[in-house]
Amino acid sequence: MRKPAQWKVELVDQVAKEISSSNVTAIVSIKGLRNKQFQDIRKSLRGEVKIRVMRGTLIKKALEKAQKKDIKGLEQFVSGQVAVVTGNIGAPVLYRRLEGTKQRAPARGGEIADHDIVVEAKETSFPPGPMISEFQKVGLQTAIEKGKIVIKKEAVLVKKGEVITPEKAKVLERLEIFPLIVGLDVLGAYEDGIIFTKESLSITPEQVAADVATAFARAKALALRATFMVPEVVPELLAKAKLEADALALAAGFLTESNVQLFILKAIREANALNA
Amino acid sequence: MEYVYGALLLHAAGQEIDEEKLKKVLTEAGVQADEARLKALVSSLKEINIEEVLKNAAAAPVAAAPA
Amino acid sequence: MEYVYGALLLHAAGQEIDEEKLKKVLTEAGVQADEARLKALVSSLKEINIEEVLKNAAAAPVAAAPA
Amino acid sequence: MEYVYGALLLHAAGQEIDEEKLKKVLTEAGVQADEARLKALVSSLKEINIEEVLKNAAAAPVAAAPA
Amino acid sequence: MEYVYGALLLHAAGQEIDEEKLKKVLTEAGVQADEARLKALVSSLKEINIEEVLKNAAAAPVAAAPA
Amino acid sequence: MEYVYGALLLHAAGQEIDEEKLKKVLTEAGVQADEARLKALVSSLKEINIEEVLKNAAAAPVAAAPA
Amino acid sequence: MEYVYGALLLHAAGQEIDEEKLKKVLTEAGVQADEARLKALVSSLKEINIEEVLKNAAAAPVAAAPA
Repeated sequence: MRKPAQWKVELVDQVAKEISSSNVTAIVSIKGLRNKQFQDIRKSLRGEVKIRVMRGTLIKKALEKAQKKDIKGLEQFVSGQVAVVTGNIGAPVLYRRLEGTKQRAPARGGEIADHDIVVEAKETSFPPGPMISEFQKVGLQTAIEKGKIVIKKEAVLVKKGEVITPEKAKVLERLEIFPLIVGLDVLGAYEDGIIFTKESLSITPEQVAADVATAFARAKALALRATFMVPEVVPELLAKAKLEADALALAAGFLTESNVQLFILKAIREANALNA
Repeated sequence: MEYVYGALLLHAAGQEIDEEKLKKVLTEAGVQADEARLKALVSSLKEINIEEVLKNAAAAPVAAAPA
Repeated sequence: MEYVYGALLLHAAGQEIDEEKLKKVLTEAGVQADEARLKALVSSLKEINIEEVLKNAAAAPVAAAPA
Repeated sequence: MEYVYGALLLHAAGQEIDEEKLKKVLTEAGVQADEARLKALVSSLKEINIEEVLKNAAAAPVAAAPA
Repeated sequence: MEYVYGALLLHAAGQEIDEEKLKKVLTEAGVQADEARLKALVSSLKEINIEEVLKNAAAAPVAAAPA
Repeated sequence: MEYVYGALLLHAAGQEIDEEKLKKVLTEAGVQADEARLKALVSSLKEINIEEVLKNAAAAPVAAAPA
Repeated sequence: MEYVYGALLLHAAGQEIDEEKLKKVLTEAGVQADEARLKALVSSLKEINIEEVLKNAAAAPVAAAPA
């Protein structure tokens, strides 16, 4: 067997050391990411995390060498164009930071649309010229109005799941429609012996807040239904009793100092209704 | 509700609502007025500002009032 | 609204609402009833189902407060 | 509203609402019950379907109760 | 709801709501009061401005909810 | 609400809600569970279709999302 | 929702919500807690103001009133 190149050995050792000394390690996909964006992201995360783009086989070797319990569990995420991200923040926090770096990007052609790409009817900034035929070639209805190319009718240029052809990608870029979302896409992460899948990482504070509200509403409904007297439901029970008492007094024509207003209001409403 | 309608009629007519007047109006309408109820309504009304209630009537909905 | 309260009073008292009765009730309450308005109200009330209107009034929000 | 709450309490307890029982409950709560009012409420309640009234009152949503 | 009606009865009677009083009223109405529920309700009520809640209950938009 | 959250937790975990289990869960959360309240909640819940209540609660406008 | 119920139980019990405590509570309720979800939930909870969320949820009316 050929001895691996020295640089590879050094890189693997270095990354293994970084993983060993970090709180969190994530495998992220860099598919579709252009160099410029990658550099921007790296810059925005500088000081927080280290990003290493390397071949999958080397990542796996680094994972093997790293001094972390059960870190080999990350291997399952190493496939395709990936990078290793290490840092000293919690895995969910790392996930949210990386999600935050995602940006819209123009298609280059060859990508698969993950949603319907719609071109709206609108005036473009282009004067009459060769652009017209480019628009028409991809099936857009155009016209010339006031010296500008106008798209006459809204159209779904690429359906969800279809490949964005280079021609369409070019038109989309001209129209400043950026159908791709690119960035470091977390495939899996490791922290403290725990492997986080994308599913568990994608538990967001917003969603948790909504769940908390739902849980509370359910607890309240249950307490109300069980007439379980806790401060959260007692006001509602009181209000209910009050409304019941009001309704009963009205129905019984039982007029007292404390509810005469109810009767007056009722009479006013009736008079208004009759007067209408 | 007869008593209440009678009271509001007097109020709308700019009259002060007392038991005697209310009784007369009710009698004229064919209602045999009950002294206790007359008293209860008149004294209750003394404690509220009818104008205020009328003004607020648009805003304040009535609690599930049975017909 | 005097006329309407008077009409409601008669209705609640189980009386049929006619001009004569309504006029008497209003007069008793100190209102100088206008013949034309009496006629207008009585004839429009004949065309509606008062019970129905009152039932709906309980549920419906009050549109506009009388000043 | 003491009388009405007392009546509701008896109703919820599955008791028939009569003057004697209502008076006892009110007295226990420190209310000096007035015979005329007791009578008025009890006799009116006999003429209405309490369950029905409560059901409709409960159907009304209670908004924003302060925590 | 017996406990709640009982508490409001005491409140309307101007009494302070404590477990003993509430229990007596409930017992008088034929309810076998459960200590835990008594305690829970009384302690919850201590954290609440009852007047405020009742006032809001009347003001709360009933029925006529916007779609 | 500790007791109710505990009950919901047991329910969501597919457990039957009994006093013993609820007490254990509450104790684990640092709550000194009161026997009477445990009993009150557990017995009330036995009479309720929890799934039904939860379904309706979810339908209620919980929206009021935090900013 | 088990995790959320468990977290709210801890919150209502006045405990700080950490992974260890939440795991214990869930285990006691018979839930095999997943470490990753525990961690993700706890870290999300740190970023929201639970009290605020609960207050907003409390303002929303709950449909299911007791019968």
